[in-house]
Amino acid sequence: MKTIKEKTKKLTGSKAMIQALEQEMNRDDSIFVMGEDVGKYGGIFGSTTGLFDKFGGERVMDTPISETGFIGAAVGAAAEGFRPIVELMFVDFHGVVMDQIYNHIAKIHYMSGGAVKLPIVLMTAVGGGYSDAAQHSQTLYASFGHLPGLKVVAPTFPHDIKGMLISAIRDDNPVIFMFHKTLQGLGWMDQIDASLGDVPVNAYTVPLNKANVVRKGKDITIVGVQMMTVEALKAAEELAKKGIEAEVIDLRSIKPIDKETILKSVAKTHHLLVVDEDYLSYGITAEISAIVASEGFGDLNAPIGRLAIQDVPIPYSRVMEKFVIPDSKSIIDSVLKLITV
Amino acid sequence: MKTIKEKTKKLTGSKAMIQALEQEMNRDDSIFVMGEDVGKYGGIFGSTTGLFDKFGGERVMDTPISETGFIGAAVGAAAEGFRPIVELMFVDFHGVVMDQIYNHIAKIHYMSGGAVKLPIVLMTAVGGGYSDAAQHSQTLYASFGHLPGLKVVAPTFPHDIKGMLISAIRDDNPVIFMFHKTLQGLGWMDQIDASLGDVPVNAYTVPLNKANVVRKGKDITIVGVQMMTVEALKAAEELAKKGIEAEVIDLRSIKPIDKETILKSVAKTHHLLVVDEDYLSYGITAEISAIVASEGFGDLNAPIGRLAIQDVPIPYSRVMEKFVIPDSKSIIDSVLKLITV
Amino acid sequence: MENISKKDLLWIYRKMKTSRYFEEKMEKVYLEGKQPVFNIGAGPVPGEMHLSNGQEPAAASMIVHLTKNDTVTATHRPHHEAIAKGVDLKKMTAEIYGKKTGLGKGKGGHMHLFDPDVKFSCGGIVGAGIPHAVGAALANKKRGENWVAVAFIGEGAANTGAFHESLNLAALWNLPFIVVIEDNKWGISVAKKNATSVTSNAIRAKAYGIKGYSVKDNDPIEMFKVSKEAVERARKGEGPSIIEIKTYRYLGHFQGDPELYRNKEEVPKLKEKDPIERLKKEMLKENVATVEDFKKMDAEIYKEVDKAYEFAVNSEYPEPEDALEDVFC
Amino acid sequence: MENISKKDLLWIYRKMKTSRYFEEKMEKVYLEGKQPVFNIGAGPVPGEMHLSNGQEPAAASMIVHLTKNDTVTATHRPHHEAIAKGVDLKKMTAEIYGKKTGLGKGKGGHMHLFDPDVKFSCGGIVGAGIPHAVGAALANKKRGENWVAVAFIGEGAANTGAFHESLNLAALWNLPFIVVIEDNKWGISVAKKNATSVTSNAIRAKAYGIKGYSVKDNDPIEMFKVSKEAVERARKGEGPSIIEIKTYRYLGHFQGDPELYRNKEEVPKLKEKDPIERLKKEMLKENVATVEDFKKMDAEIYKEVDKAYEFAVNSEYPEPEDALEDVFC
Ligand SMILES: Cc1ncc(C[n+]2csc(CCOP(=O)(O)OP(=O)(O)O)c2C)c(N)n1
Ligand SMILES: Cc1ncc(C[n+]2csc(CCOP(=O)(O)OP(=O)(O)O)c2C)c(N)n1
Ligand SMILES: [Mg+2]
Ligand SMILES: [Mg+2]
Repeated sequence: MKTIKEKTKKLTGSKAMIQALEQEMNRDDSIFVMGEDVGKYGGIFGSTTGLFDKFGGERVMDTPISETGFIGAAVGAAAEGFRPIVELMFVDFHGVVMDQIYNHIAKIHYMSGGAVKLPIVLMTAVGGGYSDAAQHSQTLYASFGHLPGLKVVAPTFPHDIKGMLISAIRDDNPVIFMFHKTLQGLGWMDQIDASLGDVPVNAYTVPLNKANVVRKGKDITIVGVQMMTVEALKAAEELAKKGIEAEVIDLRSIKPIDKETILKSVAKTHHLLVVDEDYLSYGITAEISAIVASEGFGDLNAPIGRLAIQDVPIPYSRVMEKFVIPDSKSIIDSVLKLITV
Repeated sequence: MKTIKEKTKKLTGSKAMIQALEQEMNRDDSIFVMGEDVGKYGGIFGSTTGLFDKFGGERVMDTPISETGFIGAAVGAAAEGFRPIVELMFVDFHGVVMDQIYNHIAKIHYMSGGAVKLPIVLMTAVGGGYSDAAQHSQTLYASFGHLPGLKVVAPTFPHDIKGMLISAIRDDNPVIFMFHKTLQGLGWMDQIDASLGDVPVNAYTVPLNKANVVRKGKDITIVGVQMMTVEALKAAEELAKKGIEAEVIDLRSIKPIDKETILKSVAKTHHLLVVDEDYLSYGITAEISAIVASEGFGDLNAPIGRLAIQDVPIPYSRVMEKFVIPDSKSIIDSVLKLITV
Repeated sequence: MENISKKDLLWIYRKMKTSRYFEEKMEKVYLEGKQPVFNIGAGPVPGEMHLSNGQEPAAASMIVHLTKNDTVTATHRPHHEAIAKGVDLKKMTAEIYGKKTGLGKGKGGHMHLFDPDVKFSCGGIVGAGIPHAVGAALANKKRGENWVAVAFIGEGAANTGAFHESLNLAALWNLPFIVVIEDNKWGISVAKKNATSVTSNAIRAKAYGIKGYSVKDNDPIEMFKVSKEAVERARKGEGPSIIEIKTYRYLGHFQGDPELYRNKEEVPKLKEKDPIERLKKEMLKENVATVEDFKKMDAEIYKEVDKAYEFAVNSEYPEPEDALEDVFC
Repeated sequence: MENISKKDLLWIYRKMKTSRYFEEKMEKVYLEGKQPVFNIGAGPVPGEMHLSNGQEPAAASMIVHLTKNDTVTATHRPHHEAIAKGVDLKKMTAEIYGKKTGLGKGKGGHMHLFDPDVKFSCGGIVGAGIPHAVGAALANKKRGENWVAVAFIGEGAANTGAFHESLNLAALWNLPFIVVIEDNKWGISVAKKNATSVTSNAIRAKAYGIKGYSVKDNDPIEMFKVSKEAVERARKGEGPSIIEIKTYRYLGHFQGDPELYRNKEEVPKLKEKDPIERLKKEMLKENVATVEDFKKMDAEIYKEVDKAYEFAVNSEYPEPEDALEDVFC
């Protein structure tokens, strides 16, 4: 990341994405975008708005509802030297195309002994909180993080959204780029401050394998990603009023996980809470707890706290959905339990 | 489980499965089996041998290579009152049908507020070790364990294979029943002792949510499942010679995890190693480490050890495959590192 | 219209009208709490809302041939089928309101309506309901019952792998299965001609050696006839069918859809040929019902629907902790 | 045979014979270390082994029309196509032996052969290679090249969702894409008639508005002609095709298959009509080549294949730790 002062502009997450795509597509003719409603519509969650008009239907291609077909086609096109960017509209739909993603896109480089490169970016919208129920509200971070051969990122803030998307596009490996609906700053969803931020006007990259300490603190480390980072920051403000200084880490990269940043923080705070908008079992809370319990064990002064969706599908009705997705309140409760231990 | 002495017979894993299926199909007409090559062929990994001749093509149905079609059809048949057992030949193929499994089979009971019951068993072969390479050697325990609404079991020994399959069939919830190829005791694969065992002749059940302490010990708890349990037992014998008594837990149930058994053991041994034939990140080693680091933290005297496939696809060539899959030797090494810590 | 009984015509009209009124009301209710600024997650009915106004003939003119024992699977746009299939309207509305009294105790929502009493289900994943109906048809065949299973899908879903696998299975096993393709020309913003390599999905029946039918111009009468034949054939063990009906989507893909992808004139033109009005006119002309009859019927319909909404509005929300129940039985 | 050049005939013969000899040798080598008790994981060539003996015409008579710039994707049964496409035979054999010098440094194995130099790939998931070829065809079209992409699949794969989605895409976008369906009557133990609702997959072309061809009786000459037309049409931008060839599977699905599901007489009957012998006889009759010419050719072929095996046998195994490399570039 540059240290010189750059010209920036306030952008929403969505606009940051679009800017990344536009700048990269201008730079490199071999990039094209495929997906359902990425054309005139501009992406259901605003990932490609305006690009169809700028680049035309050859480079911003609407597809049929054939995820295995078009995401599988990205393999062939990438092997031929293109850099396809494919959109899976909701991550919840991955089950119709997971074979192409994890058995082919993820493994061909390896199975070919490095002979075949597949510079594919799969963009997909994640997250709940607006009553879209069990088949349209998941994050599934770990479903992708578990499988070898994929870099999986989930940036939170517009600055990282742009920078990590550009990194993903330039990477010669397949990258799963997860963007959170609520963080897109779309006019028709909840408006939250975090979805707007300063974004350098020019192209830049943010590494795909680095977590980010977004708030310094000495009493407890809270690791979150996307909306859980946002909630953790909110919680930290409240906790500060109670005299507890939480260090908040925005994970950003689901795979690989930036162990160093987490371990370093825990070495300082001696307490850890991991918060996840994905399911509890075998999720981010599991992996990070395990990393710390095996590699930072001596630094821990208390049990590790885990806060995630309690292994239930996301319910439709607002009261229940709010209950299952962690928020600043449940984070505070968890921290207080850990700290008073 | 019964305590009275029952008539038993030595059976292989495969024969134990077949016996479970046969006894249950005799008991309940609403059970039928669908899958590729489950008919005359008898299942590529011997899960249904002989059943076609006994029950005919109406109850043991060969299907086209249409996993979404026939596994999706299980939903409709189950909703109508049947108890379909479907076979996904290799777990590695789950990507072509994951949507039906995790968005429908797993969630419909919940989304319907309990109104619809789907008593479906999905049997699937897991595991490597015979050079079947990246698309035919996975276990993917955590890929299923992560998602709500599925009971996921992976028994090791013939006794549990039969008893848990019967439990799975009788359960009104969807159950993923993973059987390990090497533990089937097939004539054309590696012959190992663990694939043969005493099996009660009559039908019986083994609970779907209980781990099993298969070796008592006081110095360290080793948790494994299927082939990793087998390797852990081997390692434990060697370790005993060095004066280290390992307690070995056969996990059996991937979801839900039997926390109590694990926590109780760690409370005694104060040391934990988790071994997994699945990928490291977001896998069984992660989840069990997290459970213990959050709920049994005070009992731990040393960092938790994790041994699993190091986030690489399974390579074909024998030397490399042997290197990536944990075995008794790497278990011993890991234990020695933890114990001398 | 000669070959349709008065009873059937009245039934079809009633179901279409009920659906229409139900949805027109939903359109309004959905906006509550979302004005002046539209926020998809706000109001008494949050989340996505896919309405079927204009597409009623597909549902009513097929389902008139079905009984309680026949299975229907539907899509993210399920209300017209749910209503025609006789799903409990109160519980359905309560579900859409996220209430405890809903079909799914508020866990499912508008895309996930399950009423096993009338063998109705739907879901949010395009194409996924097709194999479910195949499985129901398989169950019917296994039991030796002459019940049928009908999967309703959009024309966009005919390009999913699930479609192909399901149709092949149904044909291979000669199941009492029908797929009704509601060709409303659009899969969200993607026009059929930009998604489907053939002009009519009826032709795809050839790929499975089964029968394919095409119904023009959203015609409830033609749909009735074609469906009758397909259902009778299925009941007699003569195998599956594909029925495509060219239908109309009056509203956006979901409520809030800016619809920038389609011509502003498209919908007004379609509305001129509204299938409910057309049927009504025909029925009046043929003396199947009088203006008075319609007035009476409509009043009944409004009352029934209004009551369902009342029930929903007056029902309790679930407790937050209820979220943890019903994962397993 | 009139319309085929001598050169093409010789090429086809050579490729078919090379594949046959390569696989006959593989059949033997595969059993090393697996006797007296067969153990799939033992010996110098462990794991599954799917041989294509009998199916050579599908590969050679199509690929004769292709150049290095054209793409081929194949299946779990890939050797005949790999050899026809000109995959480096030494590296391919070394890969099957799991050696460091293999195409994939021993990481892929027999089902996962990748040779980007000649645009060849294959894989172990049924149906999954079809969209890969569609993607290559899309790339060709984007570049304005007249290169084509051919996906080879078995008749069993024509019932996968991937088939349908891919064919619709290829047709919709009018891509230079061809799918060759090797109909060997079996998908492991499941007979085509128990898996496929139509007798010929060529008819499925109608579902996409494209051309469908069917080649009878494993005929290399007929396959040549049909493929020529399909490739030329693809190059000219006249769109995709489905080519089905009725072919023969001499061996089990994989080596070690007990084959209890098929009649003992099936294979001997097929072998009477061996396509390589048939072609040879024809070529002799038509004076395309003499007995001497064949002898010489065969000797060359044996030598080439023997050398590839030698190379493989003499190559080093990878280091165990090499397993950790090549996950990312
Ligand atoms: C597998 C899958 N892909 C994409 C979507 C997103 N999606 C929801 S509805 C829809 C369009 C469906 O079009 P069509 O089948 O014609 O039905 P219509 O909406 O016109 O009724 C899409 C793409 C989905 N729900 N599931
Ligand atoms: C998606 C998927 N399902 C099942 C399998 C297991 N399998 C491997 S080959 C095969 C049969 C393939 O039949 P066909 O396509 O006719 O090819 P053939 O083996 O006859 O060449 C099956 C079922 C697989 N590899 N992938
Ligand atoms: Mg549509
Ligand atoms: Mg075949």
